Amino acid sequence: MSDLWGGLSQAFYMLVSLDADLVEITLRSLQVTLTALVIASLIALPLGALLAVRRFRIRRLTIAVLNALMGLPPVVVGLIVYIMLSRSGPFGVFGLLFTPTAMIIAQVIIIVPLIASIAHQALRELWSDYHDLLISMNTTHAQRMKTLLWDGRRALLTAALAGFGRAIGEVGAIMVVGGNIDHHTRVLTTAIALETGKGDFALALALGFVLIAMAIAVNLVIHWLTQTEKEGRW
Amino acid sequence: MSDLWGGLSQAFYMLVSLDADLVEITLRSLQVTLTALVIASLIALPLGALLAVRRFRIRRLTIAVLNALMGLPPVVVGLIVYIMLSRSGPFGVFGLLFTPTAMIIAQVIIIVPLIASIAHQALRELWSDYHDLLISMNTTHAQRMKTLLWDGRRALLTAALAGFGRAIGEVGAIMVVGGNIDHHTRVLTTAIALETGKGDFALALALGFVLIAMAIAVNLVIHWLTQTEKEGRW
Amino acid sequence: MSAMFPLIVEGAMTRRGGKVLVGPVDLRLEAEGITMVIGPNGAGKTSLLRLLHGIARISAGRVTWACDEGEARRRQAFVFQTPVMLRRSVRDNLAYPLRLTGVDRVTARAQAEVWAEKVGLGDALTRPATALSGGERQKLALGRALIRAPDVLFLDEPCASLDGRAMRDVEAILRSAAEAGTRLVMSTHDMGQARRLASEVVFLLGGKIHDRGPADTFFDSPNTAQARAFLRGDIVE
Amino acid sequence: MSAMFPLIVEGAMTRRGGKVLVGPVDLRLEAEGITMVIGPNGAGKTSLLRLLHGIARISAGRVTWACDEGEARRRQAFVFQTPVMLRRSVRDNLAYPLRLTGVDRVTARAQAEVWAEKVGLGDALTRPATALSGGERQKLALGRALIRAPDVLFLDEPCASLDGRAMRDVEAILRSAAEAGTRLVMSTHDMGQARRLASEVVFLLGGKIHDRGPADTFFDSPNTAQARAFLRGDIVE
Amino acid sequence: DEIKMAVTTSFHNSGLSDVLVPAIKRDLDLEVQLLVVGTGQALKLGAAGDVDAILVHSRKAEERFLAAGNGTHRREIMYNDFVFIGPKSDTADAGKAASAAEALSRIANAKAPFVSRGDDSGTHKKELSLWNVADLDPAGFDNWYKAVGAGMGAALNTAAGMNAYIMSDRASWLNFGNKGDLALVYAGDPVLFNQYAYLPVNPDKHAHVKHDLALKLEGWLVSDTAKALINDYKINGETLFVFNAVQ
Ligand SMILES: Nc1ncnc2c1ncn2[C@@H]1O[C@H](COP(=O)(O)OP(=O)(O)OP(=O)(O)O)[C@@H](O)[C@H]1O
Ligand SMILES: Nc1ncnc2c1ncn2[C@@H]1O[C@H](COP(=O)(O)OP(=O)(O)OP(=O)(O)O)[C@@H](O)[C@H]1O
Ligand SMILES: [Mg+2]
Ligand SMILES: [Mg+2]
Ligand SMILES: O=S(=O)([O-])[O-]
Repeated sequence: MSDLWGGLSQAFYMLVSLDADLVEITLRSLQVTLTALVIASLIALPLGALLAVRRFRIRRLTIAVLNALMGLPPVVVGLIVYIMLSRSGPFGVFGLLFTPTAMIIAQVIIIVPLIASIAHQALRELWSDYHDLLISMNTTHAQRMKTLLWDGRRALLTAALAGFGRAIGEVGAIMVVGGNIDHHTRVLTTAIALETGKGDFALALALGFVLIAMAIAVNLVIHWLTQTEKEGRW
Repeated sequence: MSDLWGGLSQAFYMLVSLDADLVEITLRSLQVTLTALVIASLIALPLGALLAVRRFRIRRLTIAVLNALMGLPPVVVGLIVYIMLSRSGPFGVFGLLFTPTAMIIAQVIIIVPLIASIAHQALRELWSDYHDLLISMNTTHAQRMKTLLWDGRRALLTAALAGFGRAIGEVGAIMVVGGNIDHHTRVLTTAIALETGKGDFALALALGFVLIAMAIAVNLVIHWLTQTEKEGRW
Repeated sequence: MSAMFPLIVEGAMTRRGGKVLVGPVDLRLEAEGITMVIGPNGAGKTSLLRLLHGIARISAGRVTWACDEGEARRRQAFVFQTPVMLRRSVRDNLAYPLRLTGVDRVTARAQAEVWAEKVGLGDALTRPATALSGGERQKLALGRALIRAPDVLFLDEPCASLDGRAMRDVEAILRSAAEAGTRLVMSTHDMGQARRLASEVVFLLGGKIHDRGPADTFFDSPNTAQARAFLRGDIVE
Repeated sequence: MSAMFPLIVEGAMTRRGGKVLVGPVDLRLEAEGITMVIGPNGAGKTSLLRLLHGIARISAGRVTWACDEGEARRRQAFVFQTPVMLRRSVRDNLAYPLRLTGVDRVTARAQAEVWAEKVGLGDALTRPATALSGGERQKLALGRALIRAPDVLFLDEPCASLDGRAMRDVEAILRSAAEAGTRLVMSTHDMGQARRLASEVVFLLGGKIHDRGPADTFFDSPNTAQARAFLRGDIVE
Repeated sequence: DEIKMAVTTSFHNSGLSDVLVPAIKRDLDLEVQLLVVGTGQALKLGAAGDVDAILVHSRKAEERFLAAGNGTHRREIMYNDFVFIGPKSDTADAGKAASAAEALSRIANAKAPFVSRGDDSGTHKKELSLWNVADLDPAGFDNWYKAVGAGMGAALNTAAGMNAYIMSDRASWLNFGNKGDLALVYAGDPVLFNQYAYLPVNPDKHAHVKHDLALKLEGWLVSDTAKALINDYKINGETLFVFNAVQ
């Protein structure tokens, strides 16, 4: 138990003293995850909308696979990305392994299915509202998707936030592809794993609390900015 | 790249030959995760419904926190559960550390926020449909929640499946609290991490593919059983 | 059962996003009769009914029943302008209010079948309610509101999508309910229906009660120029 | 622009979950006039309109326009029995169909304001459409359907929730649209309205066309006992 | 019966545990449950009483562990040695060095990529002490020195991915599957000696620990059976561990 209190006070102390290492890895965490989030959203949100509006044949299969891929084991993603980016792999020439870029790639792969799944579920309801009208107006698929994405933007925020949470807390994949190299690819979660291995649980927890506090702060700011929970729904 | 093909063929081979070790850890994975899923659903689904129907004061904060907790770093959860269950921790006397029970506890903590968040989002739409009617009928809070949970059961399935995916692919927490003890607490993901550490990528990937295949199979079976994507929505 | 009436409304008002939907309203409703709320689109009929029923947040003033509030709430029912269909079968929709009060499933279903017959949905029992046609939905909503035999029933344009026959049947049901002591407060755009059913009229304009009186007087010699214009289907200023 | 008519319907049918909603229907619609689809609740009016408009899946038979299908689809509009409100402002709802065809935002908004005025929503422009009253929604849906000046307009009980004045205005709009060459196909339960507007009547019963003819003939001397009973508001067997 | 023992990643990755554990089961009817963790974490688990014994290779840390009263005693079991792994081409010519410290100097001079465990493990501490001998301070190194903060396997994976030098224990290296273009470039300096020790957790501090079983296991670990198994454990014909317990 003392580790728990030790962790809390250490977290507090590091935060108020703006510990340089902490600031560095926190900013790197944010940079990697936000970049991954933007890229993943650009892929996943339209994909969710597409699945909502299109009745193609393998739609149900796609959805089930997407749901299953929400559970992609990060280590496996890490391994596959590692193999692809390693010098003997197909994309080895770009020298991306053990760079933040590699971590972004892995995170994108991990959160795309999650964001797309949640987005699809949110947009499915909206689509069942809009279905008749939009079909009647002879809209193109692109127009339907655009309309859903725009009018459903509040719900999509939840999807994106879920993706953010997943990515910022992820360690298995980015450990493999980033390598947790000090001052280079070390982020909050890999630092936590490292301190855990060292047996310095208090420091690991302190970093964990910082991570959680940051995730809560991001969520609160976004909820507050967009007033998601206000009555008028858009 | 050869590791990738090696992994695929090894996965195939282990599957058809029903490799005893593979069967054992796969079943343990399923047992731990399904138990965690049931417990987490029993907590999270009513919680999601409660957040949908109740306008208590800190509701918005609760939702933001829940969203943030979706990103609870597994290692941190693992550490906290470890500290609680450790012999020197408050629940040490139960001797739960390094048992499947400990792994279940950790997974429950990790997936409750995820399931509750997705459930809340799904039920919010339903509640905005039902709001006037249920208020008019002078229903109790419990009745409202029950109605939402029942009539929204299809959408809740997606929430539960997301939780399943998250739990089955999780490694950071169960590694810390389960200890990855052979024949005892070793599951698919911890085995993957182990093989990765040994540099046996082909075997690690093979296990990963088995895991993914299982997740997809579970999803397909459930989609098919419940016909989630059929037209009549319930 | 204690007396619910008179219902006394004092300066009550509903505001939403800065806009006053209806009010301030002062009104006193006695135990008997059918009150018909009429007025142009957007006048606030729906808002007034919701205010009286207690499902709109009251921004100012008071709505007071003679009995205590919990009891008053239990003894009312409401038929919405756009009926809400539970994602269940027609039978389960009808049985739902009974199940809420603890009636066992078998009894509730039997009752549901009786009411399905009464509102003309006898052959739709097992169909999903969300697949009903517009008129069928209104019938379902009506049956679901009446099944608990409420003492006060609010109806918001309950016959807007009904065919001639169904309208006649529903009017008969409503009339006999009123005769059996159910207090009805309803809105309609069908002046023929208003004349046939109303014992008293509340004429709304711009969210305020513009005129009010016994039905005969109101329809035969309206007090205000606006009411006259409204009844003629003219511009109401 | 090529000719859309005649519209030829041969043995067309809509089935949903095993139940025949409407059909088989054989019908030929010519270029001129206002066709009024009437019939009891659940007769299949909505289903027939959707079938003709092409948004119901056709389970059997054919619906053929004289022009090619893509063009036909572009030149139609539909006002639903329960209007669908986009989660946007009234103005953006009205502008939406124009924006779809590539009209720039400024022009589309200006047009939207013109139509808001015409349907009587001039002072609701910036309000969220989902907060409109029942009647206001119908007005919005009507404006949104007319703003692209469709050649064929389907209306499913468009005046069910309108007040007397609004109904008169809408009927005037519809009549002038018909005079300007827009082909109207609509359903209603208001036989007064049917008489005022219809040039031709299609009487549906149990999903089938039971009777059909010029409006005058149909209303003055219906061919079948069922049509007579329906017009009287009696039980239709 | 069962007993929980925390071991370091390098011990487990060597593959020796797969030989010893079944033998113990057979001989003692004792199931040894291995917790494979970092050195620090292993000591931590012992201190908290969550395991019954630990097997690590970090002498100073072990002595601190004993000094704090967390263990009853320290029993040396066996040793292996650390080796330097690097690109097959050995760009820094570390293989030509006369000592381990010189090998490191050569790498530093060439600024060839070097992966350090960076996790305070026994291996990491040994590496740091060698830099010290070479009169170099890793804190001042620039980009070529990568402190990865990971277990032996993960660090080897990273080195393989970067084609970098790395210090590993011989056993982990030989048993490692993802060798890439790496090869053993330097070994043999006596200073690379790597002693593994067994430490039963102190039952005075944690009454529930299975101290008698831990002693029983210790007895087996220093037995002739264990001696034979350890000395005979080979990969590709190479001996990995040398039994050196005082019997
Ligand atoms: N949630 C809301 N937010 C803002 N304005 C609203 C909201 N609900 C209704 N209104 C507006 O309040 C006014 C009164 O609405 P109400 O629904 O009471 O009218 P009504 O008399 O029932 O009309 P109708 O005959 O069309 O049903 C309308 O102008 C409507 O647009
Ligand atoms: N999706 C559906 N699945 C099954 N049955 C349906 C579905 N939609 C409509 N129906 C049924 O088909 C019949 C015809 O419906 P339709 O909506 O066309 O009737 P309508 O003539 O428009 O009635 P109303 O006057 O009440 O609007 C009704 O009995 C209705 O319950
Ligand atoms: Mg209304
Ligand atoms: Mg209809
Ligand atoms: O034994 S290690 O912890 O150095 O891998």
